[in-house]
Amino acid sequence: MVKPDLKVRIGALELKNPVTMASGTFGSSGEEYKGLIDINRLGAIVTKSITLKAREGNPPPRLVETSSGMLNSIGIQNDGVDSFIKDKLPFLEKLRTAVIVSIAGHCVEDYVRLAAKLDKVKRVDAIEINISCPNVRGGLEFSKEPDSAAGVVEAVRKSTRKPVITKLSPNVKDISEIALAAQKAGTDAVSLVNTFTGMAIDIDSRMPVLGNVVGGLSGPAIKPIALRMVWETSKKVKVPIIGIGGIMDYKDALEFIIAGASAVQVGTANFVNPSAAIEIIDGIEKYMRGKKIKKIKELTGCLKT
Amino acid sequence: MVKPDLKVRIGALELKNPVTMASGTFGSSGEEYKGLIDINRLGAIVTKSITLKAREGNPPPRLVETSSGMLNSIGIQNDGVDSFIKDKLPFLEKLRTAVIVSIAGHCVEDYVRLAAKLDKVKRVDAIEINISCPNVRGGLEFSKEPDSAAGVVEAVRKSTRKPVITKLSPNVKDISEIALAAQKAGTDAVSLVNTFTGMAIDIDSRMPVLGNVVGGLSGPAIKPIALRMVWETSKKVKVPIIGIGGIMDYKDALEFIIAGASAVQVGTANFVNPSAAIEIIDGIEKYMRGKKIKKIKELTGCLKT
Amino acid sequence: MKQAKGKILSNEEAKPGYYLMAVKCPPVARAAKPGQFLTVRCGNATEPLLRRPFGFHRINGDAFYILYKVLGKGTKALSSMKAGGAIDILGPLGNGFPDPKGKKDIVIVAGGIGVAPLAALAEKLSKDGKKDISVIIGARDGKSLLCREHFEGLGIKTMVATDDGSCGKKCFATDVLEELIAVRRPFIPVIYACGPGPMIKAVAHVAKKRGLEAYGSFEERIACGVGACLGCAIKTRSGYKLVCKDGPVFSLKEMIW
Amino acid sequence: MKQAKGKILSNEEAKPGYYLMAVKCPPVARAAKPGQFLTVRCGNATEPLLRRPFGFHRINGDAFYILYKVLGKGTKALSSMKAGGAIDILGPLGNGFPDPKGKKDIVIVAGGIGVAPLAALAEKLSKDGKKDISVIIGARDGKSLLCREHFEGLGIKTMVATDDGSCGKKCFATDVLEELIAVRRPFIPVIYACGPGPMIKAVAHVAKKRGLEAYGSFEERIACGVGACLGCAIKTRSGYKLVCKDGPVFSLKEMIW
Ligand SMILES: Cc1cc2nc3c(=O)[nH]c(=O)nc-3n(C[C@H](O)[C@H](O)[C@H](O)COP(=O)(O)OP(=O)(O)OC[C@H]3O[C@@H](n4cnc5c(N)ncnc54)[C@H](O)[C@@H]3O)c2cc1C
Ligand SMILES: Cc1cc2nc3c(=O)[nH]c(=O)nc-3n(C[C@H](O)[C@H](O)[C@H](O)COP(=O)(O)OP(=O)(O)OC[C@H]3O[C@@H](n4cnc5c(N)ncnc54)[C@H](O)[C@@H]3O)c2cc1C
Ligand SMILES: Cc1cc2nc3c(=O)[nH]c(=O)nc-3n(C[C@H](O)[C@H](O)[C@H](O)COP(=O)(O)O)c2cc1C
Ligand SMILES: Cc1cc2nc3c(=O)[nH]c(=O)nc-3n(C[C@H](O)[C@H](O)[C@H](O)COP(=O)(O)O)c2cc1C
Ligand code: FES
Ligand code: FES
Repeated sequence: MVKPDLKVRIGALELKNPVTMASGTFGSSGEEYKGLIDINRLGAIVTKSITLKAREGNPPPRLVETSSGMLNSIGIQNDGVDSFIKDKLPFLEKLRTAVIVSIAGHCVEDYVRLAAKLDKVKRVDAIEINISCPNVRGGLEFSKEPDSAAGVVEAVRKSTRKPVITKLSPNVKDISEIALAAQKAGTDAVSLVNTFTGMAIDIDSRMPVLGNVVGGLSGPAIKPIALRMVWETSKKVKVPIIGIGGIMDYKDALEFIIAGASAVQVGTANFVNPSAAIEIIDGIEKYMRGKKIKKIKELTGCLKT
Repeated sequence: MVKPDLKVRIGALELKNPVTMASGTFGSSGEEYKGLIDINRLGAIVTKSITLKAREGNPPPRLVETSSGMLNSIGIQNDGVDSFIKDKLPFLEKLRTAVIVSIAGHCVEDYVRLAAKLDKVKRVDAIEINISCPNVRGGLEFSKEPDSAAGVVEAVRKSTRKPVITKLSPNVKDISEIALAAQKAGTDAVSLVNTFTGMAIDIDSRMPVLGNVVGGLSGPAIKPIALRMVWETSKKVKVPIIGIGGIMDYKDALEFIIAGASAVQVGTANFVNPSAAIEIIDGIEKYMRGKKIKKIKELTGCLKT
Repeated sequence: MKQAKGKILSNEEAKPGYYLMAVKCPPVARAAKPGQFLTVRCGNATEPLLRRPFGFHRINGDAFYILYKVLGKGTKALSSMKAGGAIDILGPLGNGFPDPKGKKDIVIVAGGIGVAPLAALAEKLSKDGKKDISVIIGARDGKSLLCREHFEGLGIKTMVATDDGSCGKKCFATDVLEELIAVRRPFIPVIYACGPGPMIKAVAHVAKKRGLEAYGSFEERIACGVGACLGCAIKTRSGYKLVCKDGPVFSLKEMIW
Repeated sequence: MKQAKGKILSNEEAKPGYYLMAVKCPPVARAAKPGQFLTVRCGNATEPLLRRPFGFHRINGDAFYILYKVLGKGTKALSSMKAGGAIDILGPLGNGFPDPKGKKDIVIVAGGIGVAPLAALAEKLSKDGKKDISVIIGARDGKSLLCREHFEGLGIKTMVATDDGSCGKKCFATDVLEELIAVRRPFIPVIYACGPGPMIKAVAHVAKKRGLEAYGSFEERIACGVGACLGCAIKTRSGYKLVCKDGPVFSLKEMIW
C-alpha cells in the first residue's frame, strides 16, 4: 500500500502531519529538545506564549503532580516579543517544520501590536491567540464570553495576513459558543483546550501547594472532557479544530481526530516521554495502513453516533 | 486529649461527622453496602437521585474507565418517588445516620411535586436538588444559569420545611455565581461538584464507548478542579458547602475542608474501596488528634493564602 | 459478601497470555458458589482505578483460584503480583449457576477464557455422582486451549473445537453442541455456557430450537459490583438487569440479542 | 542529553528506606558529570505521571548508580523494579559541580539523602591526588547514615554528625563545618553542599562570614527537566533561574533565602 497521506490544512497553512507541540510544553523555540527528537518530523511547533514586554512569571512552586495530571502556574514567563524575534528566530530559521507563535496579552491592543510585529517575520507560519491562560489576570477573561473573544480575534485578524488560530479555555459553560464567535470574527482555526483551573492544598501547612494558589490542570486526567468539547465544537464550526488535552499516545490522538479535530497538540506528554509526539506520528501511520485509510482527512469527524 | 468533635451543621441538620456518601454511588438506600461497612458511622448518605416517574436509564455500556477517573451515563435509572417511599424506606428507617434524598426533574413542577411528597416523609432529613446531571436532558440546563437554578431552588424551598441542599454542575463558567443565586433563592447549603461531561471513543469501531455517547467524569482525575471550585465558592457564599470530587482518602477530604467545605461526599471511591469513607472518618480524627484540633469547624476554610 | 485481604498463594502463567492465581481468603472462598464472581484491586494507585471482576475458577476450602487473560493494565498489574503478597478481594458477588435440579444430563460449553467459571461448576456437579456431564471447549488454537486436563481429570468427557483445527475438531464449539444433541436421542440436557457473545448467542439459538434449558454467564463493565451504581445494566426481556447483582448468570431465554 | 533505555543491574535497599540502583546506560553514563542529574519514568502507567529526578550517585564507564529515598508513589514504584529490567532514562541534565580550579582544600557537606550526588563529586576530586578533601555527613541517626564507608574507602577524612548522637557528634553538619574552619588556619576551602534547605542556608551563612567559595545542589518540582516548561524556577539575586537547566548546582552567593 502507498504511504498514507498525513497532510492537513489549517487555513492557508499546510502541515506535513497533524501532530504538533502545544505551547509552553516545548520551550520557546524547541531548541531544548534539539538533541532529543527530530523536530523536523513534527507537523508544527507552537512556541511558548509571548507578551509585549518580558514577564518574570509566578513565584515557585509552579508545578504539582495530581492523579494522572499536573497543575502548572508558570505565569507566561517570557522575555517579550522583541527578544523572541532577536534570540529565538535564528534557531527557528533552521527548522523544517511549521512554526506557530502563541501570543498573550492583557488588552486587545497588546494582541494587535504583537500580531503586527510578528506579521513582518517571514519564519512565523501562523499565530495562535492565547486568550485562555488561567495563570495571568486578563488573559482568561477574553475567552469566557463570545463577545470579548470575538473582539480579540477581530483585531488580530485585521493586523496580520498570517493564519490565525484561536486557543480556547475549557473553563466555560459552552465552548462551542466561543468557537463560533471566533469563527465569525475571522479566525482560521480554533485550538482546544487550554488547561482547567485547579488547585492543590498541603494539609500540613494548610497552604496552597502552588505559589500562585491556583494553576492549570493538564494531562490524561482531562482527556475525556477535552475530547467531548472538541466533538461538541466540531458539530458547530466549519473552521479546522486542533484538539488538545491529555494526548499521550496515538490512540488518544486518533480519538480527537475521529471526534472532529484536523490536527492535535501534544503537551504534558512531552515531559513524560519526549519521544511521545514522534511515536504518535508513527502510530497514526500504522493505524491508517492497517485500516487501509489513504488520507488522514477521511478520519476527521468520522465518529458514528 | 479528648475525642475530637467531628460534628457539622448543614442548615438545621446536624451530622455526626462530615463524611457522607454521594448520590448514585451508594445505591438507592445503601442497603447494597449493608454487609460491607457500618453505615451508621457515616455522617449521612445521599440516596440515588429519584424522579417523579420511573426511568429505565440509558442504553449500555454505561461505564468506561479513564485515566484516574471514570465516565458514567446511568441516566438516573430509578423506580420513581412512590416506589422509593414504599420500597426503600423500611431499610432507611433502621439506619442511625442522616438520610438526604436526591431529587431530579425535567421542569420546576417536577421538583416541586417531589419535594412536597418527601416533605411528608419523616425519615427524610434533607433534600438534595440535583439540577446538574449531565446524563438527562433538562437536568443539566437548570444549573447552567443563575436564574434557572434560582427558579428551581425557590420553588423547592416553598414546598418543604426540610433542609434543602443544591447540587451544582462544574460545567459552567463561574460556579460561585450559581451558588450565590441558589443562596439568594433560599438553599440551606450547596454541594459541588457533580460530574464533568466527557466522552471516550473506540478507535477501531470509531464509535463512542458509551451507549449515551457522553457521560459524567468522576474520580481522582477531577479533584484539582473540584477543589478550586469549592475554594472559589467559599469566598462568595455564606451557606455551608459540601465538597465533592475525587475524594479517595482522608487527605483529599481535608483538602476540601481546608478550602472551605463543611462536609464532603465520597463517590467513586466507594467502588474502588468500599471501606474508603470509614477510613476517611478515622483518618480525619487521627489528623485532628495529631494537630490538637478540637472541633472540625476550626478547619473549614482555614486555608492560608 | 465481604471485602477482605487475601493472601496470594501462587500466580503463574498457565498458557501464553493466561494466568492462574490461587488466593487464600476464607470469608470469600467459604461463601463462594460456581458462577459467582469477585473483584480485586489491581494495586493501590489510582491507575487502574476500578476493581477488576473475575469468576471463581476453582473453590476449595479457604482458598480459590482465578484464571485470567492478560488484556490491559489491570490484568497486566495482576500478573506481576507475587506469591506471598496481599490482595484486596470483594466477593462473592452475583448469583451462581442455577442447580440442574432433577435433570441428569449436563452440557457445558466454554469459549476461550469463558472456561474459567465453568471449571468450578463442573467440579461441583461431578461431585454428586449421578450426573452425566459433557464439556465442549472452544479455543482459537491448541496453544490457547484451557483446562482440558482439568475436566478429564474429573472423568468428564471433553470435546475440543479450535478455529484452526490445531487441536480437536476444526469448527465452533456450538457445531459440536448441535452434533452432540443430534446424535444422542432422547437427550434433554441442561446447558451452561460462558464465552464470547456470538458463541453464547449461538448456544441460545440451539437451546431455543430444541426447547432446552440453558444458562450463560455475561459480562459488562463493572464499577461497584454490588448493585449500587447501576452501571452494568444489560438488556433483557424484562427490561434492564444488572450483571453484577441479577447476573452474571442469566437464563438464555431472557436475553435480547 | 539523551533519552535512552537503561538496564537495571541491581536495585537493593542500602539502609532502611533508602535504595541503591545500578543502571547500565552508556549514552547517559558516558556523558554524566558529578552534580548533574537524570530523570526516570517510574513505570508506564499515567500514575505516577511525571518522570522523577535523581542525581548521579556514582558514575563508572557505561553504568551509573542512583541512591534514593523512598518517599511517595514514584520512588515506591522504583524500589520494586527488578534487576534485569529496562528503565527509561533521560540525562545527563543540568550542570555539574564547578571545578575547584587551583584550590587545594575541599569540604563536602552532606545532609541526609543529599549525600547522593556528593559521592560522585568526592570520587572525581580524589582521583587527582593533589586535593585535600574533608567530608562532613549529617544524618538523623546512625541507622540512616549513608555512604560513610564509601568516602573512607576513597581515603577521605569523614566526619559524622547525627541529630541524636547515635553516631559521630550530636550536632548539625554545619556545626562541624564551623569548627573545622575555626581550627584549621590558614584554610580557604571550596565548599560543596547538598541536603535540606536549612542546612544549605547555614552553609551559605558560614561561607559568607568567612568569604569562602561555596556551591549547593538545589531541588524544585521537575516536569520536563530540560528547561522547556519553566516549571522549576527558583529565586536568585539575578531573578528566576531554572533548577533543571541553570542548576541544580548554584553558587550559594547567588541564592535568596
Ligand atoms: C462477571 C465477570 C466475570 C469475569 N470473569 C473473568 C475471568 O474469570 N477471567 C478473565 O480473564 N476475565 C474475566 N472477566 C473479564 C475481566 O474482568 C476483564 O478482562 C478485565 O477487567 C480487563 O481489565 P484490564 O485492565 O486488563 O483491561 P482494560 O485495559 O481495563 O480493558 C480491556 C477490556 O476489558 C474490559 N473491561 C475493563 N474493565 C472492566 C471491568 N471493570 N469490568 C468488566 N470488563 C472490563 C473492557 O471491555 C475493556 O475494553 C470477567 C468480567 C466480568 C464482568
Ligand atoms: C535535581 C534533583 C535531584 C534529586 N536527586 C535525588 C537523589 O539523588 N536521591 C533522592 O532520593 N532524591 C532526589 N531528588 C528528590 C526526588 O526527585 C524526589 O524525592 C522524588 O521525585 C519523590 O517522588 P515520589 O513519587 O516518591 O514522591 P511524591 O509522592 O511524588 O512526592 C513526595 C515529595 O517529593 C517531591 N517531589 C515529587 N515529585 C518531584 C519532582 N518531579 N521533582 C522534584 N521533587 C519532587 C515533592 O516535594 C513531594 O512532596 C532529587 C530532586 C531533584 C530536583
Ligand atoms: C507547563 C505548561 C505550560 C504551558 N504554557 C502555555 C502557554 O504559555 N500558552 C498556552 O496557550 N498554553 C500553555 N499551556 C497549555 C498547553 O499548551 C495545553 O493546552 C494543555 O497543557 C493541555 O494539553 P496537555 O494535556 O496535552 O498538556 C501550558 C501547559 C503546561 C503544562
Ligand atoms: C455511577 C455514578 C452515578 C451517579 N449518579 C448520580 C445521581 O443520580 N445524582 C447525582 O446528583 N449525582 C450522581 N453522581 C455524581 C456523584 O454523586 C458525584 O457528584 C461525582 O461522582 C463526583 O464525585 P466522585 O469523584 O467522588 O465520584 C453519580 C456518579 C457516579 C460515578
Ligand atoms: S457494577 Fe455497579 S451496579 Fe453493577
Ligand atoms: S523542569 Fe521544565 S524547565 Fe525545569
